[in-house]
Amino acid sequence: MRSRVEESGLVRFDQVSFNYGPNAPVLRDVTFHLPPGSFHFVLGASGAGKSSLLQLMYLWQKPTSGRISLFGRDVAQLTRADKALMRRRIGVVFQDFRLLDHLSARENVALPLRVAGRYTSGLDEHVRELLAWVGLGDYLDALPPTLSGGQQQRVAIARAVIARPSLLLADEPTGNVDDRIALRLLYLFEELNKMGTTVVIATHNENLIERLGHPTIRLTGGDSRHPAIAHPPVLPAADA
Amino acid sequence: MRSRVEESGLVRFDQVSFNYGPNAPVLRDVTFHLPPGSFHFVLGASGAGKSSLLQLMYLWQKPTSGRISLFGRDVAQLTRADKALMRRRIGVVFQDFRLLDHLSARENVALPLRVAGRYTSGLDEHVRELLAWVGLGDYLDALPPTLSGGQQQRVAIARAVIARPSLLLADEPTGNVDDRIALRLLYLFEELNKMGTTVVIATHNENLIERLGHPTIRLTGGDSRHPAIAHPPVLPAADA
Amino acid sequence: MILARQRDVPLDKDASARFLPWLIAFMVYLATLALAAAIAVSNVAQAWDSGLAGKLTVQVPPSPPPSAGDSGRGQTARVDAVLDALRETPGVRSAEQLSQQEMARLLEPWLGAAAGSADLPLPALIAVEVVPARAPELASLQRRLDRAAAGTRVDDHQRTLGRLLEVARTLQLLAVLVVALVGAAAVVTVVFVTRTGLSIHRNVIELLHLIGAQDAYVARQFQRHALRLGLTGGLIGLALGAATLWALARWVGQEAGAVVPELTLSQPQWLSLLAVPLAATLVAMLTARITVLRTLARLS
Amino acid sequence: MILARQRDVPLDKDASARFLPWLIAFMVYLATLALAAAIAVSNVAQAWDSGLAGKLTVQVPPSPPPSAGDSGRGQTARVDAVLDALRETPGVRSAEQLSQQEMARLLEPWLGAAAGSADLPLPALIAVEVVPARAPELASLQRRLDRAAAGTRVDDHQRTLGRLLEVARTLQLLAVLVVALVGAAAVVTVVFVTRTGLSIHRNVIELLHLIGAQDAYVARQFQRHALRLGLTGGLIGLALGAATLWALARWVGQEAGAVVPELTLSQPQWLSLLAVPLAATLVAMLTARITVLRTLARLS
Ligand SMILES: Nc1ncnc2c1ncn2[C@@H]1O[C@H](COP(=O)(O)OP(=O)(O)OP(=O)(O)O)[C@@H](O)[C@H]1O
Ligand SMILES: Nc1ncnc2c1ncn2[C@@H]1O[C@H](COP(=O)(O)OP(=O)(O)OP(=O)(O)O)[C@@H](O)[C@H]1O
Ligand SMILES: [Mg+2]
Ligand SMILES: [Mg+2]
Repeated sequence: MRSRVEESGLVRFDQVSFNYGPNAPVLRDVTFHLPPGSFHFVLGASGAGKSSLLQLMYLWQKPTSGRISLFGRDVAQLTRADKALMRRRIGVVFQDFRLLDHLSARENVALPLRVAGRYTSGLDEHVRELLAWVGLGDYLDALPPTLSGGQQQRVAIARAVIARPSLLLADEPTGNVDDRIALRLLYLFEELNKMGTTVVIATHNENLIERLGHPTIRLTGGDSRHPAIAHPPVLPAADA
Repeated sequence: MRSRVEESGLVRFDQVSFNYGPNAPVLRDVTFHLPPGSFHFVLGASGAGKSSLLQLMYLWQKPTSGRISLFGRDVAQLTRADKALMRRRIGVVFQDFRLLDHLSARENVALPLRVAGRYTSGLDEHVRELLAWVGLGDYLDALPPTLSGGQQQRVAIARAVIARPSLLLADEPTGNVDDRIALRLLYLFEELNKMGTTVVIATHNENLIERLGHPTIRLTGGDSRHPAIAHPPVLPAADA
Repeated sequence: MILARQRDVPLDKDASARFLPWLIAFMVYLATLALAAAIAVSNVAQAWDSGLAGKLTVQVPPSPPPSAGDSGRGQTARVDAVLDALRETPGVRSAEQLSQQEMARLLEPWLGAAAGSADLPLPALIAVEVVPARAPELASLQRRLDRAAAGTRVDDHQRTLGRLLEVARTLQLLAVLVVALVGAAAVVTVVFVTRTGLSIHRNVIELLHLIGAQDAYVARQFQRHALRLGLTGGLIGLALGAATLWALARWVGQEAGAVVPELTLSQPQWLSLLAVPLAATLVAMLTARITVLRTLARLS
Repeated sequence: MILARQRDVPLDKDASARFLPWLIAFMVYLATLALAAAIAVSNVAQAWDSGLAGKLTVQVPPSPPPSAGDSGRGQTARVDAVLDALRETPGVRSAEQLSQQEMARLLEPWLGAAAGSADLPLPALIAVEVVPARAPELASLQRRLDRAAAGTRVDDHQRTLGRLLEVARTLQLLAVLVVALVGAAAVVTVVFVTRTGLSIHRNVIELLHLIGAQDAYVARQFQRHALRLGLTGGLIGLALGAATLWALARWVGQEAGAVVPELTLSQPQWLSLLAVPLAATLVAMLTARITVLRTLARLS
């Protein structure tokens, strides 16, 4: 199986098109493959389809046409149970974090290990180290609603990487932190990548992309086509 | 009243301290005043207290000590009904958007007008123009869950400015869009500002801050104090 | 505009919109049946009470006990003596001897056809009506009648009536208990549904609050929702309850008339059942309003 | 570990955790009472039925009707003739004439003290027991006995019994209807609570799904929650129901024994009431499981 993955790519899109319901297509005839251990940025204007592309990769959406294979297997052939197992090998940083509000930062990060039945108290130390590394050593037991936006984003990143996934998908993972922390987080991704994880990051932060210089997947389309209006339309004031 | 506002500032913090419950203080002895028609950036590391500062301004939190006045009135003296009326003069872009998922983009944007009883069908045209200006002319009737992250953020911005508020507070309003759109959105804020709106924007985007060159409020503290650890702690891989 | 406002909190898409009416209907149904039972039992008790109050039955045995002295007189003379004594008693409105046919009807279940034969030496029964306010004292009446014809006995039915009324009162108590329980359950349900609605839509409520909506504006949305669901459920429950009662009443009239006592309701009583769904609706609305306002008061 | 898993979906902080047990308790309470009523009524009906089944009453009038030919014989002879005829009839197990005392006890409510006097020419009553499987045909028996002593009548109590059983059956039907309704309401409530729980915790469920949790893992959390709440509520309801029944039984025993028929339950019947909360719990758990699995199946 390893060899099949080697030759076809860990992620493989063949003529994949995707649209939500009866709407205009979001992705059209997308074909690419990502070799194991690669590191890619996904670029594109807001609404171009970056998140949709990642959603196809983490099996949240199904392609309208075309074929997607992950880890050498056609995802259309997978049973529900297969998909659950495959998802355990994919770490995802969601654009809207999706933390569980009733679990502490530490419990949120440990969740993928627990769901996979891999959690042992020995790993607790590891969870703590990872949270300290993203700058949340003082917030181990804080609940997400009591964390700042950037802190929540870092918990989400820690959760995505804790189980050393084979594939890491991050959707705008640095939108709520400053460039110093952003670089630190990307360093974490690069470290994982060096150890074999295939990484895909959707981002707008062109600063970072330039600095790291990894190959990019560029999506065109989306809603950048609307013409500008010279002056912003502004109402008369309510008070006076 | 206008003169009282002129002399004391539209927003005035006097020795304001703030902490959540029994925790370490987030803000300590903050004193400043923002004259009507001013434009400020709030800067600070992730967790420094930017969102908390804005929450105090839009009356979501109460200071632990010190005195805040808005529009020349001490907020501690306001009744519930007074506060509701005052909130109608404040437009807020929340860091997590807070759109209503069951209302279309257009209805979300029109909501402040409706709640204030100021909505007339004539304003519908204005709502449409504003959405077109932020690049969502094709998404008037889309529900927020069917919008991309950046699209949602732009709906949130349109909602904050639709009623031409006297005070506009925006929390990381460009975290999910690229620099081109970010500049366009800031242009909208500047336009409003020119017409008299006092603007306060919390952001990490140092690019923008430099380009626009407005005065800044800089918050220190937060969790930038944690020492870096040389190598990110990474677990052995699950598969292989 | 009103329709538009209602949509601010999308309650009509919640599970509650589909389930609450049925839960309310169920409770109103039970309450309607229980209330109808309470009313019917009270009707029966009243019928018994007013049927038997102010009525006495006097038995004159066919022949005097051997110990008595007036063994010479025939039964007719003895009955006449008792009747005279009764009519002289203050407070007695009327006293009539039951005819042979009436006696036969009473005894038929026990004696069969033989009850009709004239030669059966039955005791004479006299139905007495007294003016309730001036009813003669029972013991002294018994003594006087016994003097008029030895062996005569007076029965004021109080023992039987007392027991029946006690049963009726207990049944009523049970019915009222059920109504109270159902009412409590309805309040609990609405509080639960409203709380749940608040937590499902907490973000919507917070946002409305943050953009300057007054508390009443938010409460009104929940209130209307509860009003609508409560009314729908209440009317369904009432309709089902009324149908059940109607079927029961028909059945009682046709088949069980002889065994089951009069269980029908008068028209005003039927109308009073309308109070159940109306009360349910009101309870639902007020509960929703109070719950929402309390929650909002906790937001700064 | 198990405790830790349960917390993945924070159901125990929902409003449902506080309200569902009381709603279930309320329903189990009603179902328990209704079921107890059904059982008690069935007990009474069975008592009547087995008391009267296979029993006939034969009346021999004190003197033959004038048209009959055997006017010479006394009542004793006539009764003996009827008894002989009965004993010769195949399928008759026994035939006994009621004694003077038994007659008096039966007639006392109607005739008063006079019922006891020997000189009252009452019909003789004969209690007959037949072998139910080989019961003689009623019309031919009537004809044969009339020949033995003119005017003799046979009563198999079917008319009275039929009516009483019909009332009993209707009451039972009502009780079963209430139990069914309560059961339906319980299912509706649990489905509602589960759906609501799903929509409150939709984000949690989606996330668990996205990080690779199996459906059963998610369903288990809701299932356990419903199990716990259902059991708590069921036991509260049963306890309250049992207390009410016990109080009623005491009251019936003491006060109303004469009027209200035997309404007590046997021990196994008391135990069978335990089925109500257990059923409620099971229903709650399965409903929750099915609802969750269905919702999950819709996630890709
Ligand atoms: N659930 C949905 N239903 C319908 N349309 C959707 C849905 N999600 C996204 N879209 C539409 O699909 C297009 C692509 O969205 P997507 O979220 O993939 O963009 P994106 O590249 O991630 O943008 P951003 O940078 O703003 O996050 C957008 O036009 C959006 O409106
Ligand atoms: N509701 C809350 N309860 C307790 N602590 C909180 C709460 N909200 C924020 N905090 C804490 O207060 C501090 C400041 O948070 P705040 O959200 O104001 O930061 P911020 O400057 O907006 O950061 P970011 O750039 O990451 O959004 C953080 O340490 C955070 O953990
Ligand atoms: Mg996106
Ligand atoms: Mg913030």
